[in-house]
Parts: sequence; C-alpha cells; structure tokens
Amino acid sequence: MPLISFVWVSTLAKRGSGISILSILCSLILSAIVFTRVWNGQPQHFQVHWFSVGSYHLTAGILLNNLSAGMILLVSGVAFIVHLYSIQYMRSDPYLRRYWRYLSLFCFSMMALVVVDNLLVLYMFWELVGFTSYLLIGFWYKRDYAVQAAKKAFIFNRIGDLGFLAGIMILLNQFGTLNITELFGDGGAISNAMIEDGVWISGTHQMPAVWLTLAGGAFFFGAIAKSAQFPLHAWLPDAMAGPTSVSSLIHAATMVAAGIFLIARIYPIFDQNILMLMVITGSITSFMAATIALVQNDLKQILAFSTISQLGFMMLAMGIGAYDAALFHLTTHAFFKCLLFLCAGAVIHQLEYFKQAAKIEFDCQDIRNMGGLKNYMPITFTAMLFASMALAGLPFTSGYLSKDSILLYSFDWASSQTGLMSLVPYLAVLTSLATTFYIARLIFKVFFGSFRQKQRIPVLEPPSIMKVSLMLLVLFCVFPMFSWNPFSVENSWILKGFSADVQVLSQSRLLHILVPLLVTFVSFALIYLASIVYSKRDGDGSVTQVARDSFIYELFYHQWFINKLYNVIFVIPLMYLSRVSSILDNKIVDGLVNGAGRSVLFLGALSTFVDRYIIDGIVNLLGSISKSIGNVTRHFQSGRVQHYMITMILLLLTFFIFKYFS
Amino acid sequence: MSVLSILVFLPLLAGLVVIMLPTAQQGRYKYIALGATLLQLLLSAFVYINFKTGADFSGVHQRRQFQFVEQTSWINLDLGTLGRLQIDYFMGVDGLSMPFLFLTSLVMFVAVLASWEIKTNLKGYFALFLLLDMAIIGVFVALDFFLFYLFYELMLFPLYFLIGMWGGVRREYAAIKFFLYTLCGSVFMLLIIIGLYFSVTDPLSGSHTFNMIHMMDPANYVGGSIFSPSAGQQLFGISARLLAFIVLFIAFAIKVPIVPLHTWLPDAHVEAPTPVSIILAGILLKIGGYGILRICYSIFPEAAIDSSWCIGLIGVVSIIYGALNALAQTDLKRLIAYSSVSHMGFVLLGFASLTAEGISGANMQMISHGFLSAMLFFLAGVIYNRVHDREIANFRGLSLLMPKFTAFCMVAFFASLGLPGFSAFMGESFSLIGAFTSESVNGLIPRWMAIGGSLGILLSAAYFLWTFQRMFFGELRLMGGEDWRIQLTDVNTREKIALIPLALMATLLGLFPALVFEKMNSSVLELIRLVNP
Amino acid sequence: MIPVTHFMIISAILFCIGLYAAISKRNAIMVLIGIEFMINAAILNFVAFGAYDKEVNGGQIVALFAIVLAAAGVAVALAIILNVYKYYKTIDPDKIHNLRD
Amino acid sequence: MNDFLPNISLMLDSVLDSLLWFYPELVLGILFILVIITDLFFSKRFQNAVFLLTSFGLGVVGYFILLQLNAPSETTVFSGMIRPDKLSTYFKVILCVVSLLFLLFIRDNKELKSHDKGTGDLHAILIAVLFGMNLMVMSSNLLMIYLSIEMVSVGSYIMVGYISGTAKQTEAAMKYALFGAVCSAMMLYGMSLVYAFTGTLNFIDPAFLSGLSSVSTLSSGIALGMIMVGIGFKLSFVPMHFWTPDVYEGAPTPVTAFLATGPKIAGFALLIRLLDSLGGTKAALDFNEILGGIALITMIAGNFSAIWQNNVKRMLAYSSIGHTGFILLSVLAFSQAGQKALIFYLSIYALMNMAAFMLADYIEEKSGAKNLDEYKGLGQKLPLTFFLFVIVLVSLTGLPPTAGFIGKLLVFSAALEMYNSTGSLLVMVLIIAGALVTLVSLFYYINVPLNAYLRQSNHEVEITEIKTFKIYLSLFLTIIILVLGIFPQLLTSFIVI
Repeated sequence: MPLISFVWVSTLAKRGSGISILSILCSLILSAIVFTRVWNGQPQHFQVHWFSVGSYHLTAGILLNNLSAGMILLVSGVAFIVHLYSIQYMRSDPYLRRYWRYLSLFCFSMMALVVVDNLLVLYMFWELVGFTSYLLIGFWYKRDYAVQAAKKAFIFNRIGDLGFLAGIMILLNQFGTLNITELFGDGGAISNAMIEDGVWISGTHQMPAVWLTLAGGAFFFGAIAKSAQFPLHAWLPDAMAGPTSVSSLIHAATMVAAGIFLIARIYPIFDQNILMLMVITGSITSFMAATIALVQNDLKQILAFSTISQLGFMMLAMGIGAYDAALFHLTTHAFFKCLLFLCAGAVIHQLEYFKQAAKIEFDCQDIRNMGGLKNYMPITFTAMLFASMALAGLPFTSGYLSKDSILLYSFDWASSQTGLMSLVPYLAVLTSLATTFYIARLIFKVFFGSFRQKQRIPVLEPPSIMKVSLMLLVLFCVFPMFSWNPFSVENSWILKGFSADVQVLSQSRLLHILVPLLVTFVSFALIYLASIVYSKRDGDGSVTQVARDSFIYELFYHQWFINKLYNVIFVIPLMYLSRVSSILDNKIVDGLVNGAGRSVLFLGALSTFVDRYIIDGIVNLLGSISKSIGNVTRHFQSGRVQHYMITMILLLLTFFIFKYFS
Repeated sequence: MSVLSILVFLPLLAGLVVIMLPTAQQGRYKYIALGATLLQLLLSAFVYINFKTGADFSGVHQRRQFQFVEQTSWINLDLGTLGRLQIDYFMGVDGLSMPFLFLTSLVMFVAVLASWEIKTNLKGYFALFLLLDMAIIGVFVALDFFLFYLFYELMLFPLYFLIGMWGGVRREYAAIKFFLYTLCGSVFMLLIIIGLYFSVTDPLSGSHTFNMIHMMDPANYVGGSIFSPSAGQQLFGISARLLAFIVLFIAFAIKVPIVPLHTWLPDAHVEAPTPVSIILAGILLKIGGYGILRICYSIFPEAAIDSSWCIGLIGVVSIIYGALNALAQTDLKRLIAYSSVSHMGFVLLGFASLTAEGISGANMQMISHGFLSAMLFFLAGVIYNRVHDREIANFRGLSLLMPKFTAFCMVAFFASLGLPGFSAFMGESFSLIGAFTSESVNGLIPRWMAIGGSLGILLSAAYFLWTFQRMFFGELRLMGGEDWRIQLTDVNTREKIALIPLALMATLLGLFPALVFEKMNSSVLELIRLVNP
Repeated sequence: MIPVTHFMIISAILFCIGLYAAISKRNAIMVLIGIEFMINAAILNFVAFGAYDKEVNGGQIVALFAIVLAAAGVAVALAIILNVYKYYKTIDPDKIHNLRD
Repeated sequence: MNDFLPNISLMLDSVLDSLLWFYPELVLGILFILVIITDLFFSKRFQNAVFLLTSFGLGVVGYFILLQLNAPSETTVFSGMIRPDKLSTYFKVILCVVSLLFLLFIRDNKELKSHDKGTGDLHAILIAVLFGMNLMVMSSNLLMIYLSIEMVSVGSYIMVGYISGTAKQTEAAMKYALFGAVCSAMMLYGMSLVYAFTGTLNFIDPAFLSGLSSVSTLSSGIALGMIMVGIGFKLSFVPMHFWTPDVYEGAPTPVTAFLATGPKIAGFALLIRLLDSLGGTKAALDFNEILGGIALITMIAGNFSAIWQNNVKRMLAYSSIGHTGFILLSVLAFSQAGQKALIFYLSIYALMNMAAFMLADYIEEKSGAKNLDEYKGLGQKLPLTFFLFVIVLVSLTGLPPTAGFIGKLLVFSAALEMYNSTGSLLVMVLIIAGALVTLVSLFYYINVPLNAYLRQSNHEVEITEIKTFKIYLSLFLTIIILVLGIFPQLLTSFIVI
C-alpha cells in the first residue's frame, strides 16, 4: 500500500514551499486512493515488529478502517488547502522555510496519528502534534505573548498527555498489548474482559474495577486537553497567537479534533461514568464557549471559542453514544471552521496591507475596527457567509446535517435520562442558538455596515491562490458533499460509514422533524436580530450607541446580567459556571495556572533552600563535628612534656579503674 | 588480549603517550585523545554489532552466557587460614553492560571535542582524562568485584583533579564535596566486598572468590558465613544481607544520585569544566545505576525485594524534588544538574518495579540521559565559552543570534522533557509503565508512585520550556551588550561534530528503541528471574 | 630475713616518688633524677625477687643491665638537656613548648 | 655458684651454637665498630667512605638475613634470650630495607649533610639502632625486650637531637628523651612486677603464663599494662602517643621518616611476640578487648587530630598514629593470616612513609614550604614531586590501585574473618571505625593536592624541579607501591609462614 510512501514524502518535505505543497498533494491523492479502497471495505492492517520489552512485543503498524481512512482524507484535504493558502498568506515572512518545515512536520505527525495501530505510537504522534503546534504557535517567537501562548499550549497538552500515558499504563498492565485492534476490535481484549465482584478481569490479569473507569478517565483527560475542553480549554484562545493559517489547520480542523478522534478510536474502553462525564463536559464546554464567543471582539478569539464550543458538541455526542454523529460533525466542522479561519485570515491579512498602506495604527483583529468589508472583498465574504451558515447549522449546509444529528441524538438520549441530565438537549439547543447569534454578529460586524477606518484606500480582495483555496472549502460546506438529501441526516454516507459498527439511529419521528424546524426558525430570527443590531450601525461603532437601542440593550443586558450573576457566584465554590465570562475565565483558569506555576516555583525555591541549608547543612555539620573531635584530641597537645606524662598516667589510671573497679 | 582489554587499556596507553610527549608538543595532546576515543568508539561499535542476543546470551548470573569474556588469574595470595585470596582479571559483557560501553565511548568522544576549551596544563588534563576514561570502561566490563572496585575507585582521583584544577570559581569546594561524598559510599562498599568474599566460594576450586557471578548463586555461600542467605545473620539488629544491600545501595545511590544524597551533584556539575560535566552527567551517574543492577540487585535479590518500596519512594521523591529544584535555578548548568537528579529518579523507580518494562525503561532512561545530558552540558558549555556567563536571565532572544545553536538546544531540551520520538520518552514512559505494572505483577510498589513519577514529566516540561523561552525567544537582549553580541557566534564545525551524533542517537533510540531494548531484553528478563523467581 | 613484701612496698613508694618528681619538677635534671628513682625502684624489685631465682639469677642480671642502660640513657638525656639550655636558656620543661598544636 | 661450674662449658657451647643464628647481628656489631673507626680516620680523605662501608655492611647483613630466612630457627637461642624464627626474620628484612632507605635519605638531605659534624656518627647510630631493632623483633625474654628497647631509644634520642641546629630540634630531642625515659622506667617496673609474679623473665616459658594466672587480675593487669607502656611508646598508640607529633615535627626529616617506620615496625613485632605468648590466657588482661579499645581510640585520635594540622610533618605524624591504630586492628586479628597481612601492611607502610617524608623533605628543600598553606601553587612548579606525593598519599589513605589499598584490604579481611569466627561486636565496630577514619584521613591528605594544585600562590617564586637522587628514589618507591597495588603477590609470595 502506498501509505508508507506518503509518510516518507511528508517527512522529506522539510524544505521550501514547493516541495511541501507537492508532497501534501501526493499525500492527498494517496489518501484518496486509500480512502476509496478502504471505505466501507475490509479494514486493512499492516504491522511490523517494533521492539520487545520483557514479555511484551510491541508492534508498530497501520490500521485502516473507515474511521482512519476518513480522517486521513480529511486531514490531507484540509492540509492541502491550507498549504495552498499559506503560499500567499505567509509569503512575506522572513522565516518562511521554518514555517514550511514545521507545517510539514505537523501534517506528517497528524496523518500518522490517525492511521497508526498502536496506542504508544499514537501517543508519540499525539505529543508530536502538540510539539509542532507549540512550534507553530510560537512561530513569531519575538512576540512575547506568542511564546507565552505556545508554552501554555504545550503545558496544557502535557497535562492531558499525562492522562493519556496513565491510560496506556493501565491498558498495558491489564492486557499486555497496546495494539488497537487487539484491544478494541471485535472480540478484542476489552470486550472479553469482564467485571466480577468489583474486579476487572482479563485473562490472567486482574485489577480493581475502578481502574477501568480510571483508564477511561485517563484517556478522556488526554482528549479534553487536546480538544480544548473545559477545564483545560484555556490554551486554545491563546494559541491564536500563531499565524492564522496555522490556527485554521491545527487549532480548528485537525489537531483539536484529535481528542475526539482518540475517543472514537478507543470507544469501547469508556464505561457509563466516563460517558456521563463526557456529556457533562461537552455540554458545559459548548455552552460556555458559545456564550463567551458572544461578547468577544477579536475575530480570531471568537472563532477560537466557537471551535471550543463545537468540539464540546462533539464531545457531547460522544458521551451520549452518538459516535457516528460526533464524527460526522467533526468532518463537517473541520471544513467549515477551517474556511472560517481562512477567511478571517484573509481579512486580517488584507487589513494588514491596508494598515501599512494607510500608515495608521489599529488592531487588525478587532471586529469593532471592521465593517462593510463585503464591498471590498466579495469573494471572501461569500465564502465566509457559507461557512457561517454551516456553523449556524442552517439548512442546505453541511453543518445542518451534522448538528441536527447531534441534537436529535441528544433528545433521544435524554428521553432515557432523568433529572438534570434531561436538560442536556435543551442546553445544546441553546448553545446552537447562541452559535447562530454570535456568528451572525461576526458576519454583520465585519462585512456589513461601513468600514470604520477613515482612510479611503480600498481594502483589496486577497490574491487568487487564497481565493481558490477558499472556494474549494466552500464546496465542502454545502450539503451535497455529504448527503443528497439536505434535510435527512440518515442519508449521509459519512454517518453510515462511521455508524457501521456502532448503533443505528432510531428516533421518534415527531421530534425528528420538530427539532430542526424549530432550531432553524429561531436561528433565522436570531440572524435577523443580529442584522438589526450590528449591520445598521455605522461610523464609530461605539458600544454606547448599541446600548441605546432598547431591545438590543435588553438582550445585552441579559448577557451581562448572567455574567454578573456568575460574578457573584464566583465567590461560592461553583466556580466552573463562572467561566461563562471570558474575563473571569482568564482570571480563574489562568489565575490557577499562574498560581500553580507560582506555587511550583515557590516549591522549587523551597526545595533549593532545603538543599542548600538543610542537606548541605547536615553534610557540613558532619564535617565540623569531625573537626571538633579533632580539636578535642589535639587540645592535649599542649607542647609541655610533663603534661603529656600526666595525661598519659591519668589516662592509664582511668583505664585501670574502669577496667577493674567498675 | 581481547577486545574488552583493548577497550580498557587503550586510553591508558594514550594517556602514557600524552605524559611522555614533551610539553612543547602540547598542541597534539587533544588529537591523541581524540584518536584514542575515536578508536574506542569504533571498538565499542564493533562490540555492539557482534553482540549476540537471545536467551542463550542473557548473562547476568551465568558465566558462560557472557560475551567477550576474559578471565585470567590475577592476584593469588595465600593467606594461611584465610585460604587463598583469589582475584581474577575477569571481564565480560552482557545485555546490561554492553549498551553502556557504547554510551561511554561516544560520550567520551564528545567530551574530548568539548575539551578544546581547556587552555592550561594540557598534559595533566589529558592524562587524567584518559585515565578516567579507562576507569569508567573498566567499571562497566569488570565481573570480578575486586576489579570492579579497583576501577570504581580509580575514577575518583582523575575526577577530583579535573574538577578541582580546571573548574570554576568554587571548584575547590565542589571537588572536595564530590570526593568525600563518593568515597563515603565506597569505603563501606569495601567492607561489604570483603564480607562477601569470605562468604562465597568458587564451586570449582573451593576457595573464596571475588567473582560477582559466583556471588549471585546462593549455593556458593559458605554455610553460616556472614552474608550467607541461609544463615540469616544479624548485624546491629538487622539482617546482615539487608544491611549489606543498603550499604551498597547507598554507595551507588550517591553516584546516581538520589535525594537527599545529591547535593554534590549541582556543585560538581556547575564548577566542573564542560567536558567533565559531560562525563559526570553522561556516564558517571549511570555507573550508580549500573552498579545497583549488577551488584545490589543481583547479589542481594531478597533484600532488593524487601526494600523496593523504599527505592521506589526515593525515586519518586528524586523525580519531583529534582524537578522542583530545577525550576528554581537561575544558572543554566545548575538547572541541567537538577534535571539530572529528576531524570535519574525515573531510573530508580524503574528498578524498584522489578518488571521487565521498568528495568528496561530505566536502562533506556540512563542511556538516553547519557546522550542528552552530555548534549545539554555541551550546549551550556558553548555559551559559557563564548561569554563566560551562564545566568539564564542574562540571555534573551538568542535564537536570532545563534539559530543553529537554538535548533540543537531545542532538540536537546525537548528530547529531555520526554517528547516522544526521542529516547528519553521511551525511558521515562517504560520506567513508569513498569512502576505501574508492578502492583499487579509482583506487588512491589504501589501504583500511585507511577502517577507521582509522571508528575515529573510535567514539571520537566515546565522548567525546560520556561528556560527555553527565557533564553531563546523574545527580542535579543544580552547582559554583556554589544561585546556579547560579537562573541556569541553560532556553533562551529567542531561543535557540530560533537552535537550531531548525540542528537542523532537520541532520535534514533526514540524511534527504534529496539536498538537498546532488544540487546538487553534477555538479560533483563534473566535478572528479574534471578531477583524475583 | 626481711619479708619480700617490704621490698615491694619500698620499691612502690620509690617508684611513686620518682614518678611524681618526673611529672612535677620544674627542672629537667630533676625529672631525670625522678626517672632514675623509678628505675631504681624496679631494680630493687628485681634484686629482691632474684633471690628466689637462684638457677638463672635473672633478677640480678637485669639489675646490672638496667643500671648500665639507665646510665647510658641519662648521659644522652643530659647532653640533650645541655643543648636545650643553649637555645632556651632554661631547662624548665614547662617553659619549653614551641612544638605544640 | 660452684654448682654451676660444670655447666659453663655446656653453656659456652650453646652460646657458640647460638651464634649461628646471630650472624646478621654479629655483622652489625662489627660494622658498628668499623664505621666508627672509618669515620674517625678515613672520612677526611674519602668523603664517601662511611656511606659506602655502611651500605656495603647493610648489604652483607641483608644477605645473612636472607640466608636465615631459608633456615629459620625453630627454638630460642642464647638460653631463651632470642628466637630468630621466620616471623622475626621477615621483620628483620623490612628493618634492613628501612635502614638502607634511611641511609640513602640522609645522603641526600641538605640539613644533615651540611652540618659540620658530618653524618659519620649518624651511620654508626643507625647501625646500633638496627642492632637494637633486630634484637627487638627476636626477643623472647623480658630482659632482651628492655635491652633492645633501650638500645633503640637511646639511639633514637641521639638521632633526633643529632644536629640540634635549631631550638625546635633540641626541644624535640628533650621531649623524646624525657618521655621515653619515663616510659621505659615504667616498663622496667612492670617487668620487675611480672618477674615477681612469675619468677621468670622468659615470656615463652609456660611458667610465665601460669605465674601470671596465679595472681589477681588487677596485679597482672597493672604489671602487663606497664610493660605495654614501653611498647606503646615505641608504637605511639594512645595514650603513649603524645610525643609523636612534636618529635616528628622537630626532628630532621630523615630521622622522622626513620622513627615513623623502623622502631615502630620493630615495636609491632615485639607486640606480636608478647601477645603470642599471652594468647589464650584469661587470667591476664583480656588483651583483645583492651587492644581493640586502644586501636579504636588511636585511630580516632590520630586521624581526627590530623585534620587540624598545617605542618606537613606533623600531619604525617598524626596520620602515623592513626595507622598504628589500624595496624593494631590486624594485630588483633591475630592469626597466621593476620600476621601475613601485618607483614605486608608494615612493609608497604614503611615504603609509603619513607616516600612521603622524602617528598616532603624535597619540597621543603626546594621551596622552603613546611606548611600546607605554603604548598599553594607548587603543583605546577614541581609536577613530578607532587604527582608522586599524591600517589603516596593515596596509598596512605588506602585507595586502589595502590599497595596501601591491598594492605587495607588484607587487614580488613583478617578482621572480618575474626568477626566471622568470634562474632565480637567490638571487632565489627573497629572495622567500621577503620572504614570511617579512612574517610577522615582523606580529609587531611587531600589538603596536599588541594593546596598544590587547586590553589594559586600569591607570591611567585621561581622554582625549578631538579631531579635529585631523592626524587628518583621516591619515584622508585612509588612505582613499587603501584606495582604492588596491582600485583601484590610479587611481595606476598615471599611471605610464607
């Protein structure tokens, strides 16, 4: 199979843009071939002996099934487009070669990540994508915040990686293999293992049953760090410090999806507790991030929170057992989020040019500084519009299909749940609506209204290569790519492909029709609202002006009211709710992180102190004790010979007395 | 004269040549040393390639399964009633020692390249250096305890002088501290060696022996002798064998080093000249680990099992304590030194687990740390040579000035913090896996130790990244101003020659750990069978 | 016949006096005299007990040797003390303490 | 008296027979007279006459000793006075070598050579002392002990005060003489008591033991203890060690070297002899325990005091006290192996100390440095000297690969074997203390390289290393130390007991 070759091509592609593009194109073609062969066919599996430790013989190999084939096509596809885009986007950067090198390395590791068949190798690439992401976030290493963000991203990922590693340890311990097929395949080790009397038994090995939950939890922990889920999501917004093309590829489409991918790949390990945890995490994250996105002003930040929110959706879907829907959403999301970022990148890129040309200072990423761009950049606008519609889940887009499926599943699932859990689908709907609103806000603020800079130099449409890549992505945002029936999720071939081995969608008809209709309707209403709020404004675009509009004021007020409410609650230990506010988010998560950092530093200082004064002190004390013994003995050496004699005789006498009279 | 002897005595020969050559030719000393180490490297590569693996070559406690064996009677003293003092010149390698030979040779080679910075008293320097080289190789190949001890002690003096004479400002203090610390362990080791000698007889000749392999077989112990496993003698209220284990363990643990016996290390590393730091971190620490496996574990298996909980705990404490200390350091070399403490903690944790993964991982960690710490110290030396400063805070934005140097640093830092794809990851993760598995395999150490140890991975990421960020990123800002800017040139060819093999080895072993694991696997299994049957 | 214990007592007293002189006198010559006392105490013992050792006469022989050796020792010591006087202008052992810790 | 007349011829016969075992000493006696005569009449014309004669004479003595080694006497000779058996002959070999080294040492010592008295008398005294030491190692009679100890002592007093060039030298001589005289007087008194208890002077005599057992342990303890004072003075163990540092510091360096080796080794031989005959008796003092305690204290006192020393010779003096303690440990172990270990250790000890003092002397002559802190920076200027010095000190510490290490190993082996057989806690404590003081000893020995190599001198002095005879000699000794460290059987194979 040609897979090996593309791995090589990718590794070799460390020089220059040409080779990179070429190699990623090769990868794309190869993976397309692979895809067509594997999709809905027999999973393919190749492996070679890697090394043995003790009785474990570890193999490294490639496992191709629907999941990995789909993912690899997705990754290579998105990567190709981003590469294309980057040619133009990064053209003027002085460290271009470094950029291509990193990007190639990333593509290599990401693609390897999705196909490998061994958890340890998976882990290696898992960390490697984290590492390349570190490199790319910190690409502009002269900027302090970029470096900080890179470090933060790496450390956060590392925390998650620990979970992953712990999971690997548990599995290796229990099953003695890390091969994914052997572990999770049909009749694999996991399905054969059973729990009896609180003991988790697999063959001859056994552990307390809690370790099963812990193993799932560990992997889940790894996944939430990578996929930026609450509470380890704080790195992703910061990661926007990297080049936008990178953000689109890594932090929107591929790497962050790796967490979801991992969960999909090792799905059988998760027991009910962890699935429940997934639901909770997913819904909290998606809702929280969506609300945060509502009030952000930085273009990329909005998109970042949106990504977090969408990933939360996927996580939620995973948790409720909608394995297929989650992956479907993953696929569609990859494309439209990538497109969103690329468009945003185009906007920012062009504004940078404009800024240079007009010689004025403003923040190119702040949406308050934009407006009316649809006149200047129609193509970008169109692309962005499609993407946004997909994100909002409007009909005829890919997002509609996938998002709806998740919502439907969640309603299904909720019907079997009681208590607080039954609220999950409503929260999801709410989130979905919030999503519609913030993305509408974004679109209107950026593209409608009038341009908010005084200079009359036109902002230009991005160069053609960028345009081409945008248009390519637009294709993937519309329904036909995924399902011929724009309203029927069930017909989606991707969903079918993924669900083959999981479960069949079964739902009550009424709900199936009602929910999408309702959501769509409200969405449109919200878009309209947003258009009223944001597009009609012109000129300075100050918030006060918005605030005067009573209806919108009301709405805004409510938004902030919630934040204030959380502000109050923040004192009480319900801290996680407080993350609805991005400000608080920074304060708490970052505060915790910084606090942890500081306390670690303090501990470090403390241990240094211990080292220097206590341990060394003891050592030196021993030295001085021996010296003082010497001092005692040498005090007899007075230099007077008669003293010597007296001492000698006294010592002898003492000795005799001790010997014979005691 | 087989290849091991040549390997051991080649440096000595070169050292003699250095001594004989008149001082007028001192420019050639380094080339002589370089040649000798290069030759040594080739020889050890030869050993590596010709090393046979498999269950028939596992070694550890089977004399005939060792390879490249040399055994001739060396000292043969008739001691009247004490019997004969039979000391053999007995060398050989098995899977436990062979990888270290290669490591030593490579690190030594790099250290010679780093020795270009030495400007004063070259004759003395290279003579001592080569003597040290010989002693280290000797430690790894010796199978007679006496011979082992001989080489073990022989390492001390060259190191003392190398640190003391060519070191930094506080070199005197560092050298003495190092010397006393290590000697403290080894003097008591001698007592145990003698005790063992009187407890063990050669099954063939019936006389007492220093042969380590005989010491590993309980059948060879004289009934009722002090260290006889069956006699169960007591000393000061605890079992004599346990006491002996502890004494030996401490002796080696000082080398490793463990918390709280580690304070010599930061001082010695910081004050030592770069090549000596490289040797110290790259090889010396491994001798401690190697000794624990080869001697403590093999000769006193039941004591090893009894104390594995403590050893595991020490490992975890070392990992975390070392990492915390590293975080607080402002001197680059000190930081690396403390990171060594932390990294060697994994080794102990792996040992304590007594599982195949744990011990293989620990060995891998040692080898990987050998390459990486050598690289790190070399890199620290590069900077120090140019501007004679190592304060992290005094550098900023170096990546603009020295891109290649930054690239090497990046490899070294990220490899050290356990990025997969590099050897350290394999070592650390398998140590941890071993520690984790231990509870269900042999129940020696609890699982939380593995979890605790994995915290170290996180902390190491923290301090390395922080340092990396502080020194290399951001705008260029140097304390020494324009002078430094001129002095801080990028790495030159010689430095590249030294760094590339190290980086290459770290990557190679990370991608193909089989290169090490396969070679030692059967030995490790054999060791575990021996210790925990 | 004087009982042998008397000799022993005398010699013990003699020895103690000698020892006391040796360690307390502020004059090196006096110290030497003290030492001579001690030796004589021993000699007294030897001679007294030699009476019971008729066959070998060990005691008497030792006594003779001891007298000679003591004389030799004292001669050397006197010479040394003379030298000391040359440098220190005193022979008080208590005042001669250049060599000390 | 008349009863004995018929025996006289018999006795004469036995004396003449005994002379067979007495050749080395006879040669020494003749040599003594010859040297005095040569010195008186020929030294003006042939400057080297005395030296050549003495070395030749010592060679002859050595030859006879070696002859004796092949055919040692099994019994005592001279009516139980001496016992020239194999053990004592080994000691005599060592002593002869030490004397020879001393001879070479004097020849190359500026202080002694430049003195207007010349070294002729010193040669004569050396021979006399050697004579005394030979008797010491062979003696089997209390009288012989006293006689030989006095011979050695009186000779050593003269040696120490030989030049009397400075106040310190005379002071050292005076202290040595007074302290020594008190000690030997006490020993004599002890002997008289023992004689009183046993009625015999011959301590190999069974009557000796039974006599001691018949009196109270206090009496026998005091008597034997006083004898120990005399021997302890020679060995300088606690509490008879006070003279050592002062005298070693004050005496001319060659003499110090000799005192630290010759009489000490002879003293150990004597101690072994005495213990050998007392062995097994419970009536007398429990010597093992007492000597163990003394060894412990001596090790500690010697080594710990040495940490404080600045004067090199004084430091070496303390270290030699420490070594005494350590050697006592092997005396304690007291088996054949213990003796063998002892002989090995003592020979190595002699070589090491000789070499150390020679090097210290050389350094003092070259740079005037007597104190450790004056050694600063000298390592670069006298590279070979300090290289050798370091090796010698390493050997004194007892670290491989030097002979000192093998010696230490043997002593530890003997002691551990003893522990194995007796299970005595004291021995274990001693062994551990022995290991500990090794560490402590390193603490002060390392001051030499520390100052010489690691520190820089403030004032620059031009010193060039001229390779004198002494350097070559110490080089030779160092090489022997190293070679014996790696191949100890070169020496031990000669020791067959």
